[in-house]
Amino acid sequence: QEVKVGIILGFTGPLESITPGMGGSAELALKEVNDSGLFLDGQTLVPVRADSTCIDNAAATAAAERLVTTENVAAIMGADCSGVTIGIVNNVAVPNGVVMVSPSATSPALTDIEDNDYFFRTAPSDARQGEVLTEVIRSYDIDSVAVSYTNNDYGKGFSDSFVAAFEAAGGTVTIAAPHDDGKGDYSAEVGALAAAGGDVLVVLGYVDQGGVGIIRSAVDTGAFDRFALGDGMYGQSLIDAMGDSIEGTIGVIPGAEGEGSAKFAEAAKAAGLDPTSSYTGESYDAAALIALAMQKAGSTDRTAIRDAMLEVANAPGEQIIAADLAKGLQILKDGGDIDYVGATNVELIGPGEAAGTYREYIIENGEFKTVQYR
Amino acid sequence: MSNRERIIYLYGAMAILLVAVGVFQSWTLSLTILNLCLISAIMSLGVNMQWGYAGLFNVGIMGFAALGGLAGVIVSMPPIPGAWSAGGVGIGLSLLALVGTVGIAVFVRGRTSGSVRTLATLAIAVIGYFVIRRFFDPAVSAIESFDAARTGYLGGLGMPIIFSWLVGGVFAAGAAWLVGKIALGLRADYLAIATLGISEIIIAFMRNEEWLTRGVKNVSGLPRPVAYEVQLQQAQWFVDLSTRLGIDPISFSSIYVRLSYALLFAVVLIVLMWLAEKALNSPWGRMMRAIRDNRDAAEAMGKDVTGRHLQIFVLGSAVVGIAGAMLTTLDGQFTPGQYNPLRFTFLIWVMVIVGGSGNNWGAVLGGFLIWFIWVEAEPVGGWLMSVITAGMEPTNPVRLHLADAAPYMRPLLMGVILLVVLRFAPRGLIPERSAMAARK
Amino acid sequence: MSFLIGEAMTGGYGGADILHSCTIAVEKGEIAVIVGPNGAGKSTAMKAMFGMLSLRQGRVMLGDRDITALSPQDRVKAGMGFVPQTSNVFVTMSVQENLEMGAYIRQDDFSDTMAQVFDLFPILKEKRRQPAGELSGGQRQQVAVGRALMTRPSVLMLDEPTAGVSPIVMDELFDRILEVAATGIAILMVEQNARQALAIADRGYVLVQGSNRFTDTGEALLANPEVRASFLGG
Amino acid sequence: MIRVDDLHMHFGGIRAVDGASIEIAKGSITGLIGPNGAGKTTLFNVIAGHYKPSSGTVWLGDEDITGLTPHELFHKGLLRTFQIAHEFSTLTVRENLMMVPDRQPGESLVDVWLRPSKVRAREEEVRARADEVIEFLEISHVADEFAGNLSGGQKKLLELGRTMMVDAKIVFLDEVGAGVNRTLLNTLGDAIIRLNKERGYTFCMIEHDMDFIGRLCDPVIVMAEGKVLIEGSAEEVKADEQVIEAYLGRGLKNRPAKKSKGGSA
Amino acid sequence: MEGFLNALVVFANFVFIPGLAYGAQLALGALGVTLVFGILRFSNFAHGDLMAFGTMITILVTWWLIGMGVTLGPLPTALLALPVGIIGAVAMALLIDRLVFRFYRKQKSAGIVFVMASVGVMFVLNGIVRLIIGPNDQRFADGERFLVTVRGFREYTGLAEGLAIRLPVAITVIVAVIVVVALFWFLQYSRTGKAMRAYSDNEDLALLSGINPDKVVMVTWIIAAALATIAGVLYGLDKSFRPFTYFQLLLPIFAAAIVGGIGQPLGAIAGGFVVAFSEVTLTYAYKRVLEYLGFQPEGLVQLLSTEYKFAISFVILVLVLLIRPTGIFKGRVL
Ligand SMILES: Nc1ncnc2c1ncn2[C@@H]1O[C@H](COP(=O)(O)OP(=O)(O)OP(=O)(O)O)[C@@H](O)[C@H]1O
Ligand SMILES: Nc1ncnc2c1ncn2[C@@H]1O[C@H](COP(=O)(O)OP(=O)(O)OP(=O)(O)O)[C@@H](O)[C@H]1O
Ligand SMILES: [Mg+2]
Ligand SMILES: [Mg+2]
Repeated sequence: QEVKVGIILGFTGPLESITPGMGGSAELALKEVNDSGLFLDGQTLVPVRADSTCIDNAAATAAAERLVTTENVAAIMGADCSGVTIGIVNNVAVPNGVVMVSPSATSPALTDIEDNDYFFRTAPSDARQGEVLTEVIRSYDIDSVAVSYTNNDYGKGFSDSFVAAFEAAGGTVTIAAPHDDGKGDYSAEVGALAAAGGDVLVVLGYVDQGGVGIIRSAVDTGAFDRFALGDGMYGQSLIDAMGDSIEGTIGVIPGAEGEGSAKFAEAAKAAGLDPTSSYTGESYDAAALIALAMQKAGSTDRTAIRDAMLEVANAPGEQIIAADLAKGLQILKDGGDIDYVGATNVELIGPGEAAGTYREYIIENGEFKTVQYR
Repeated sequence: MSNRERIIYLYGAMAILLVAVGVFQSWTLSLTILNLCLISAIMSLGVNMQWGYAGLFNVGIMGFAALGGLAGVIVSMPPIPGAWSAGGVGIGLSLLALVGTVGIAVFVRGRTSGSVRTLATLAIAVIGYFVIRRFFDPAVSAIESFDAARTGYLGGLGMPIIFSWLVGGVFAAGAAWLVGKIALGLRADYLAIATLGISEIIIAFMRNEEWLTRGVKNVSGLPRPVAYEVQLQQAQWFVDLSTRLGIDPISFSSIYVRLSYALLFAVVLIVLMWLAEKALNSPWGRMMRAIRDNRDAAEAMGKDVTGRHLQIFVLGSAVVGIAGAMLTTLDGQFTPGQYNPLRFTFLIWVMVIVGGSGNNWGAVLGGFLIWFIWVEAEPVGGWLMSVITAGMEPTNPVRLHLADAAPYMRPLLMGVILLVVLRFAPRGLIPERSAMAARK
Repeated sequence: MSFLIGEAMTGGYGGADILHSCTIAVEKGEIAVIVGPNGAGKSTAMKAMFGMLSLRQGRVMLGDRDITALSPQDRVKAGMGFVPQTSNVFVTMSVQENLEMGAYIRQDDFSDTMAQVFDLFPILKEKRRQPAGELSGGQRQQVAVGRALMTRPSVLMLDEPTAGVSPIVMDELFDRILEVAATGIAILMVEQNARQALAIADRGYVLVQGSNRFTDTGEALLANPEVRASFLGG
Repeated sequence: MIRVDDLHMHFGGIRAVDGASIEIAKGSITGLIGPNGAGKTTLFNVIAGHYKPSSGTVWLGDEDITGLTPHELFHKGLLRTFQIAHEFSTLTVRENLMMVPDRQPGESLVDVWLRPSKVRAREEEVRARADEVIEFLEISHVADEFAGNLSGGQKKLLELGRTMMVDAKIVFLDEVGAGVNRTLLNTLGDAIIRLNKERGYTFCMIEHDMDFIGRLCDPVIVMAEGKVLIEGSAEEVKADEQVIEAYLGRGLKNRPAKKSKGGSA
Repeated sequence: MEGFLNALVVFANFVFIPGLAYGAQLALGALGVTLVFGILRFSNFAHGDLMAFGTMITILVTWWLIGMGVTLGPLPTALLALPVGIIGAVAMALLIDRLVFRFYRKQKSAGIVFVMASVGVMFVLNGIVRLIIGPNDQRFADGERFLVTVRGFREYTGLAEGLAIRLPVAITVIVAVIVVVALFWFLQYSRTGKAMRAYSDNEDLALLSGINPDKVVMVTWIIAAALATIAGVLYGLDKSFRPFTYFQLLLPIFAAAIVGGIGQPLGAIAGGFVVAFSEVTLTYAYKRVLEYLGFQPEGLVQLLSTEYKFAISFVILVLVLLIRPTGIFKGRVL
């Protein structure tokens, strides 16, 4: 029979333009599981979407409540923005004992939240990424940068960790100023950044939100011609938008050595999704993890899912990459053990935390070139 | 249909809606919605005081609600000793400096006059500004850098969060008094822009003054005025109770928690409602409506229009502030990012007008109904979409497109319902009494 | 069969009826005056004849055409002009623009008419550029009448045109109204300066609580002691 | 009682009041007449605190009341009516009157919430008084109608009625007569005289109906172009050439053509 | 001298031109709002989404045109598609009026009821636009992007600092000016324009003057919708099209309309620039400019951090209104 999985993301509101991709990827994973026919002796997973609005706690809680108590989902993939995620964890997931796997909530506050181990996330927390990005930028021996981050907990936390790391590494940050997503005009921000100066502009935002607005404005006014980007800024749409004016831009995204991400990219493209849009990989992994955990637990009991989570996500066991879920399901079916790597090289270090490796890229003649993995 | 009948029927209908949700979806959901309905009702009651009674055009509701929310943090969170020792002194000094500046300014203004006065005031202000910054900036950076990832702010007073409801009201009232002093007694659009501005400023402040509010990093884990589900689930008496009632402890625990919230909120609403009704139907209310109808005449008939405007503006905002604090309490966290005009200003306005401005019962009903729609529009919209696409075969591109677009049925539906209600009750569901009703 | 006639008009503003089978008529070139206590329904009767509230019974005839169903702006096109009792000027528009609006339906060149209005009310010429909202009460009244004259109507309906105008202006106004009437225009007006009005009226109506109490020539009504006592202030 | 010294009120270029000085004796009924646009209403508005004068001072007794707000003046017993009726349209006629009296306990929320009995008691008195006024103005049948729905004249009556709700020292009436039925106007005249004689109100009234002025007012002040033209008894004023020229006129030029068409009685 | 020129260029490039661009964009939006308010007497919250709607149609047509291989050379193809977009928006506006607002006009409802109805319309358009084109970023700008590029400017002048002028900005500014003058003239002097003002002043009296209210309303919506589309398209050409952003534009647009004097075409322009420039100038860090002028500031010399830009623009508005309570140009009461 059917097993429902909740997918709660901000389908309306400030992040509405990236959530369809995320939802799609998650459903892609579920579909893959269903098609394999191996899932819990022939049961099928049914995604149920709900709108977190990204900012309206009250509405998000109500939506989640609906998923859990009305739709009776076995687990939830989501939510996206940390604020609503925390709200849902506290008021819905934990009280009702439902596993929640967020693909994009990166706030440190989620690390030590009272979650009875029901909360997980596939997006690594920002602390690590700050260091990696520092390494990358320093490796081009650039020692003075200006930082523009999206004005929410993701951007803020990221910028904090980056600035700390970068200065520790002996570089100077001329200015670290926030930008609000979805605003009409960013000339004021860019004006300030330009005045502060710096060899490159580090943009820690979202590729189809304010981040790209900042870059466009910076390029137009000739304020900066070189950029370094955080994970949120990775995406084909960036190149489409800016063309060759951002040649030589460097950046990092969570991503694994090996073909995991590539495989996911193929699968996503095949399903008509843009694999490079923000958090698609993480979303796929989040959903996949849920399915695998069920398989491991051999049931759709909410608590059982929780307990199986870490085992399927981490070593020991056979490594399972994206678009290869059938294999994982099979192994689990035969009582084997797996270590899910997925699209973004997931590693859950204790509930609520994810460690990950990062892919360093540079934009050369209009496409992302992988430099190395860190 | 007389207003009394309307009240009975419409409130009855509203109750039925909520029960229906309980029956067809789930009781926890129904109660979750109810709690927000209660809070929204209080907000729209506050706005109704300003618009319905006195015709004050306040589009800064968001700001006052946010101030209430801030009170939640300041009252209930435990203080952060580290942060205090890092920058407490500095903040204290800068506050002193502020008070001092104002004090001196007032003193000087008292002694001087004319251009000298303005110049002196200006000079003092400028000097004061730098003195304050002198203490303020280092203190702030010290506080914000103290364990930035986890705290990085001063924390609160560690008192029960219930108190924050009162404090929230006071905060909002204070802000309202300030705005009123500047903006009231002038044109309607002037007040509109001023309130809009002040609310934007308040939000900007909360998003960026991390030393106080933790800014966009949000403050989560506010203490609750009621029990935690998880504890209940472990408490023996509770498990027994639920077994006796024959409900499984888990869902019963959430029902129990939400019920206790509902109780608290309902009490507040009832008290406010009683006060509001008494006020509106008294000579005071009569005077307010007179002022609303014709300022000049009211002024000529000896009513201190500006003073009264200030009074009602402060009162209404205080009520909104209380609601704001209650909302933060319910969320269990304070997220400055969530305050946006659509949700916290215009939606409230819709509640007031759809419910029936000038009529407390109407405003409250509006709060209930509109919030209900706001939440239920999503599942219904999705359902509609599935109905629409049901006919097409699964591979049909149109169907696929529409399936992805399902979330956008929500605003669509919200709008349509709103328009329909307004269409059939142009003066609001429970309008202000008509001439006929006035006849005794 | 009069030129403009409201026959047995019955109706109100949605609530209770204000008019009770009340009949008002005026001939081409004639001046008809309606008098009566406050709240008698005079203005209501005027509005009714101008199609600004719907009648439950009765009909309105212009010439020998039934115009009961016509909308106000169509009645304007049919040659009726109306000066309401209250809010009868465009306060945000200049005096001149107010007059131009009066001539809105006229396609021909109306500068001569405007000139006539200006020499009827010299003060308006002075204040042509000033927003009507800034005018004094009496000046507004003059603008209102001027606006109606601009339409060059075949029937001119005036609701208390002389309320608040100084005696001299009132006289000139009545003079002018006589001239206008002499050119064959039918004139129907409500007046509280009843004696002066009836003095120039060919026909007078006394309305009380929405129904005709007296109908007679101007002089006759002025002569009638009962009318004098209870409606014209002795 | 009221003294106005060399008052100027300018709106941009327009000199609405241009150096007017008048004196209103205690206990008098002073008439104020003049051509349209002479500055009468503006003068009222300045005295009643609606405009700040460009220059000049207004004295109440020997107190300088220039630039006080209307409600402060109200407390000093100075009332006024509006030429263009300012009713409270969503209040009933009765409520329009009942809201007037000053310092009603019911206007303080504390009393409303804590001392309802006190409030109720005062309400009764006020209501009683309101009903008297309504009776007197012959508008009982619309007492519970929204003031917005009144007829033009009824609104003017309401304007006057509001001033009768309190014991005023001095009342400024701006063309209460305009649009009021003459018979009723005479009754109003009687009332004004009675208030003046019995309660000792001082009145200052703008009117264009000379008979009415003649009956009530002494002295009569004539304004023109923002200045005081002359002042004197009604007869003197009526006889004055300037006044006739500027204001009264000489009656109709063309006599109505006598036609012997007559309606039926 | 050189230093001074550089300072000037920096200022122009980072403050003046951006301010000008944003200001003109806001102004065009504010024009529509102010017109609807001036004539129909309510603040139309659906304006932002009407902009989005008109722009959406223009975009679809643009894509089709490009698909057919039709372009305008250096100019963006969207300008070709614009008329279609306008027609679409006008049709939509008239439809909405017919279905929604007309009813309240007949009812003589209070202004606030219209406002709330417009909020309802806003939600609906919101949904429709996303249903059709989705919530994502859409770019439809082709042709030249720059009139003057930074590099080009440097090479030409040999100054250290560069200056960029974008083609869409130039178009926007020009269009804004033309439209305002035209609209002002139309309302002030044309017969229909006067009729519209008369209608907004006193509806009943307008009837008595033989003015046809339906025509007035129709004309108003036609102009408003056209303006909305033009504003939306020009904005989208310069930045990019995303429904949510268009909704977000609503607040600054309203601010501009009010501060300029609601109901005043010229005011809309003035208001737009006040808002834009207060945002940019107050949050700009003047370090570079001062350095070129020979000072050595140690800080960034930034009056306010950019977080406060939106808020501060409102403070400015309040200040302006304190000095001129009726707005820069004498507007009417909301
Ligand atoms: N707010 C204003 N702005 C500009 N001019 C004004 C204003 N109010 C009045 N005026 C001008 O001042 C002059 C005097 O106006 P006022 O209303 O005092 O006349 P009045 O004596 O009352 O005339 P009436 O007998 O017709 O009421 C008029 O010419 C009028 O146009
Ligand atoms: N808009 C309205 N709605 C309801 N009732 C109204 C409305 N306008 C007038 N009335 C009522 O209709 C009656 C007649 O009003 P109308 O204006 O015709 O009187 P009138 O004869 O013109 O008196 P006046 O001489 O004072 O102008 C009055 O009792 C009034 O209360
Ligand atoms: Mg009348
Ligand atoms: Mg006057």
